Amino acid sequence: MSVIASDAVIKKEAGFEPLIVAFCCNWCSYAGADLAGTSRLNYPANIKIIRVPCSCRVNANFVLRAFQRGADGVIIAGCHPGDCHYMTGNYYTRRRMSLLKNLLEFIGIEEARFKIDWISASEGNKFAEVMNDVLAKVHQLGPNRKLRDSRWRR
Amino acid sequence: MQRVGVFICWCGTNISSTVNIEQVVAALENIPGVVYIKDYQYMCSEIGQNLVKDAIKEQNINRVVVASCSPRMHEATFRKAAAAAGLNPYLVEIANIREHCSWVHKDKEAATQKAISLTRAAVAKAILNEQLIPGEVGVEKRALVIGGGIAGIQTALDIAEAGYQVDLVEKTPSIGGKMAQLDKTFPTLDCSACILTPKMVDLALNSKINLYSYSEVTEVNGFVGNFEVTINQKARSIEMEKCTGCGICLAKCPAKKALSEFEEGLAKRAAIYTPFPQAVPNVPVIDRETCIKFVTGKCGLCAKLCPTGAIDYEQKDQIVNQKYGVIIVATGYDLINLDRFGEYQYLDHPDIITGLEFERLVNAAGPTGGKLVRPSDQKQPKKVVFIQCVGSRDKSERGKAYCSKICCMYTAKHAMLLRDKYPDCEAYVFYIDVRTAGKGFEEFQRRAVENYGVNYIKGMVGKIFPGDNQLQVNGVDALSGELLQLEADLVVLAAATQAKPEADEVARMLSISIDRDRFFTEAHPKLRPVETHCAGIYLAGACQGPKDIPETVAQASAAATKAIGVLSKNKLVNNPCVAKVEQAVCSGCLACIKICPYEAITEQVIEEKTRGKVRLRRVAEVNETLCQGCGGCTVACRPGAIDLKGFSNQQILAEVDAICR
Amino acid sequence: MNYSYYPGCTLKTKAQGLEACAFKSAQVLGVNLVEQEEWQCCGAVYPLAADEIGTKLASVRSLVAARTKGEKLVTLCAACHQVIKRVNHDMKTKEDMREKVNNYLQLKEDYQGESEVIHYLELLRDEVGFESLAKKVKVSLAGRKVAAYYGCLLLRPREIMDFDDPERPTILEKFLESLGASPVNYPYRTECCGGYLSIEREEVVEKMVNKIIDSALQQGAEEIVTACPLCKYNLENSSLCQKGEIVVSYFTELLAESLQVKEG
Amino acid sequence: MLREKITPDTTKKEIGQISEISDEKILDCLQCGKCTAGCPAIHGMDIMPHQVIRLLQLGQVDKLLASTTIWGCAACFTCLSRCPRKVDLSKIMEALRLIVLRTKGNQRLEIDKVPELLAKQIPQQAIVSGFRKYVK
Repeated sequence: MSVIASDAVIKKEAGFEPLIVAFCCNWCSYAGADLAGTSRLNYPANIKIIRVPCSCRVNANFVLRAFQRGADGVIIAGCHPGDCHYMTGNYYTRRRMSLLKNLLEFIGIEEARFKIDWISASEGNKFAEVMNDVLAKVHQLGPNRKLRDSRWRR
Repeated sequence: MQRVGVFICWCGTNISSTVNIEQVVAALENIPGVVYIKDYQYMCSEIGQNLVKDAIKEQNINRVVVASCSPRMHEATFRKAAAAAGLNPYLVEIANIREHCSWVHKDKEAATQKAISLTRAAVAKAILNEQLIPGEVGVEKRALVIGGGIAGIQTALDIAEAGYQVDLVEKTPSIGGKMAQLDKTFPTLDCSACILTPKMVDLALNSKINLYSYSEVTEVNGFVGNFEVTINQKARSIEMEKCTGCGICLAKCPAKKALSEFEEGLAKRAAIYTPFPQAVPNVPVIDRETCIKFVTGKCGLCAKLCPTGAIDYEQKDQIVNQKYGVIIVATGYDLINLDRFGEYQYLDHPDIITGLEFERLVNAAGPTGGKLVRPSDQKQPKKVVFIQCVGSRDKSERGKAYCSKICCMYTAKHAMLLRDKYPDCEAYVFYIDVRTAGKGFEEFQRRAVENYGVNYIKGMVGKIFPGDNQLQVNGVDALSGELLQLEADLVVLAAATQAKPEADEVARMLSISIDRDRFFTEAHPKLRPVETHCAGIYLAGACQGPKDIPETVAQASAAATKAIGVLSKNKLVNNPCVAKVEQAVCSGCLACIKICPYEAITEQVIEEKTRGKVRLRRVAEVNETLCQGCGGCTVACRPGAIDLKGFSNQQILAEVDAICR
Repeated sequence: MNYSYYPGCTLKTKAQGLEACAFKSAQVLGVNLVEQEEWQCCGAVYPLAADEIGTKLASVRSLVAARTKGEKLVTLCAACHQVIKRVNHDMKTKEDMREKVNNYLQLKEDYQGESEVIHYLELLRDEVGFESLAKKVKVSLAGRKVAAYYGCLLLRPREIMDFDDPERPTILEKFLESLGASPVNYPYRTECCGGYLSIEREEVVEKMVNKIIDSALQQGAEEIVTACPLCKYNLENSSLCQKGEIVVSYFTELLAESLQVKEG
Repeated sequence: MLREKITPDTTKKEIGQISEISDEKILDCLQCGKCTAGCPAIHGMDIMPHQVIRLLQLGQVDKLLASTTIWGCAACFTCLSRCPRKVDLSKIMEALRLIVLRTKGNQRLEIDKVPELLAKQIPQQAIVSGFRKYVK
């Protein structure tokens, strides 16, 4: 139900269509997104997924680049702590990205724009929920202007 | 110059009903590098694959992008097709426009735009794809089976039959598992022990199979073909080689107070015991918590009586280290704890029992010699009430949301056995739905109703009120709307099945995933039902979800086949998407070494000529056979010297740019 | 130790015995119950409708007063306990209601369910401890076969009340044991007495309570204790009770008796 | 026996009201009957508790509004505490009662009756409950 509801909210405020880049680890979150697909759980099309082998493959540069090139929100999704396919990868993600979160906060990027979450291959529901949730929050915040490269027009 | 061919799949109407294919084609035409675009109804079909192959040959394309379903579904298919046409398979990229697009979006315009964006990202990545050549590793030709129930036994026998060595690790003193406890099996009513024990003996006698009973796997490292496993053989306090299984010790042991695990607590056992007479191995074990010798230091009767001197009170746990090519997990299931179902009085009244306890009570080898009597007064019951779905299909905190699958059938079996043996005893079954999907199952259950006169009542029991001599069962017949009150002598609860409590630990040890009910997750719910996401680790039996015996055995054989597939190879192809070090850029800080969970990165000293002088410099080096390609090191590398093949920094940035355009 | 005490309507009228005994016993046990200054009636039944907020405000006011004093809020009547505990749970978990209530009450600091609500029995179990209670018993109730009657409101819903296992509770039995009495286990001890149905449907209540008393009698009970004034009324109104088959009293009456503070 | 016509919008308004007031999910119910089997106040009801939900699933609110069941529920929460689907039937009963009570002229307890009740030594708690449950 919440899925449909948030879809409606977003349509009401026409004009701003946020762009959200989601980095998903191949083993859990990407599979979770696949499951959301096979279960036909709706979430808005504003979310675009990039597949990485493990969430620890995500470099802070990738996140910054996304913001720079006009993304309004970035999500990093990995296996639940303790469940990493590569044993410890998501622990690195957790530490690295909490540092990046601090940096982003310092330079004035709203907290809700950058989300790190753990979504397992069986959590298609959670995948759709997290995507909807981030999108709803980013939508409230409006476009990301802070880090955007002005030469880069979307 | 990169020449990209883009292949867009309609997936019947799965994609094309939401994504406007024409629009996608039109949008892609303008992308530099794209020289060929083709759309087709089923790209994964032979015709579709031929479209890819032909284009590689005729259009001279050297990068392939397929916009279709998830790469987890058909990446391998299209890589194979490309390879068949002479293109390095790692030059293929997939854009997931089904699971991540057409299936989750309703708005056609938005979905079409997203499909374009995803395909564009795939093109951007594909342009930067490089030819990759996988390395090879050897295969340890030995399988490890964890769990010695019917699933583990069947898997081990099948693998041994194919000629490979198998080690089977069983936690309890004997193999046999839950099936050994059962009386008869549905839907044929053949005796469980009669069909299981021969298999147990086969296993014991098979020279290819090595059994570690009363043992547990404590550590697993490595990867497919080369798992390194540590097994802890718990101290049995008996020397296995010396014991002849004569049983004198069991008979004479003075400590006979412990409840028998095998008899579900319905009988007592000695401190030195074999779980049941047909146990394999037929060697007892001393329960050190109840043994008088271990508790007080005085006794030692068994050691005095043992004709071969097999008793060893000083025995210690032994650690075994062994290498395996594959691992099969067959750890089974448990029944839920009924503590929180107070309305059924299970903990408070002896005549309210679980289905598994009923199996023991009607088993000829059970504590009553197969005579069904009430545990409270040893009298034969005249009215038995069976309650199904005790904790199954229950999404409250005390139950399990899923259907336990076996209860409908075993309850029908119980009621039928009861009516067969004691025609004067009435049987009532409370159910929510009767589920009999399985060969011969529906006929079986109907036989219980039509031929054996079992009274099926659609409805549940509110509460059981124990009376002086009988149990007052308050229920309802939901169909007629009649409130029922039954004076039962015995109540049998079909308690829900659940994953083993140690499932989390096993999953962590093996790096395989578990679902929200803590059952192990298969790689694909339909197409890869016995594989896990971890290559070389397979699942058999109820550890993956509730299953009956036929299903368990089928899955066990399937898992064995998958395992044999690996064991039969001399070399395994590695994933070529591994890390590589640009040594010219590497500063030799070696931060990457600490990150790597596989110890795949080592220090290397290289010779370098600068201004005519030869200097030695420390750099990192990646062992490609050990590297699993997580990419964690690439982020840790300060100078940016390490990159991940197949997921390079440039490639991911190109994807980001393409999406954010 | 100081506790805020919420009495409720019935304890000031029909159920004065329940309160008086609780107070006298508390003194002996070193527990200082301080009655809240401006308590309002909780409404006796928890409003089950999601769209009702006004009827929950009285409870919130008491909860806020307890927060101000930094004390746990102790209840004695099972109905009040259910109402206040559930309203507190709502304030903790239901964002929508929390917002509306706080908007209306205009407190200095928003109330978010910070107070802890405990029943007098929980106070005895968790704060005093049944073991130390047993040590303070002056007149043991040894030999008295007492059936504990729980009723509904303390036990259910399990997740919110968090009082005891709703199907196999033990707190009253342990309480009775600590006074030296022999608790009688009977299966109807958690079945409903009919509650407020006695207003319009006495015949239904009559059947319900008779089953309870009958079950207690069968197990050899000589008296029944309860924590709820309405349970006591319904039980006493039953034909079995009217015939004098059994007596019903409040648990605090037995407590005061064994601590020798009941009279005077 | 009369054949009931089931049309999607017959009693839509009430069903919507019931979900809103109760905040419970009617479709979660599997019709196992556990609520009915354990209901201690069942003998004062003409429609069984599990049938209440079934009728709601079929959209037949009118029968329920006229039933004695909704006034026979003592809100003891026995059904909720055992329900395998976590449906709080007491909230649904409350919603049904409220639909009746919130309509003018449907009050079930008059102030004049209070002295009579007090004379019976009924505790105040019950009278207050009565005003909450039978009057709006």
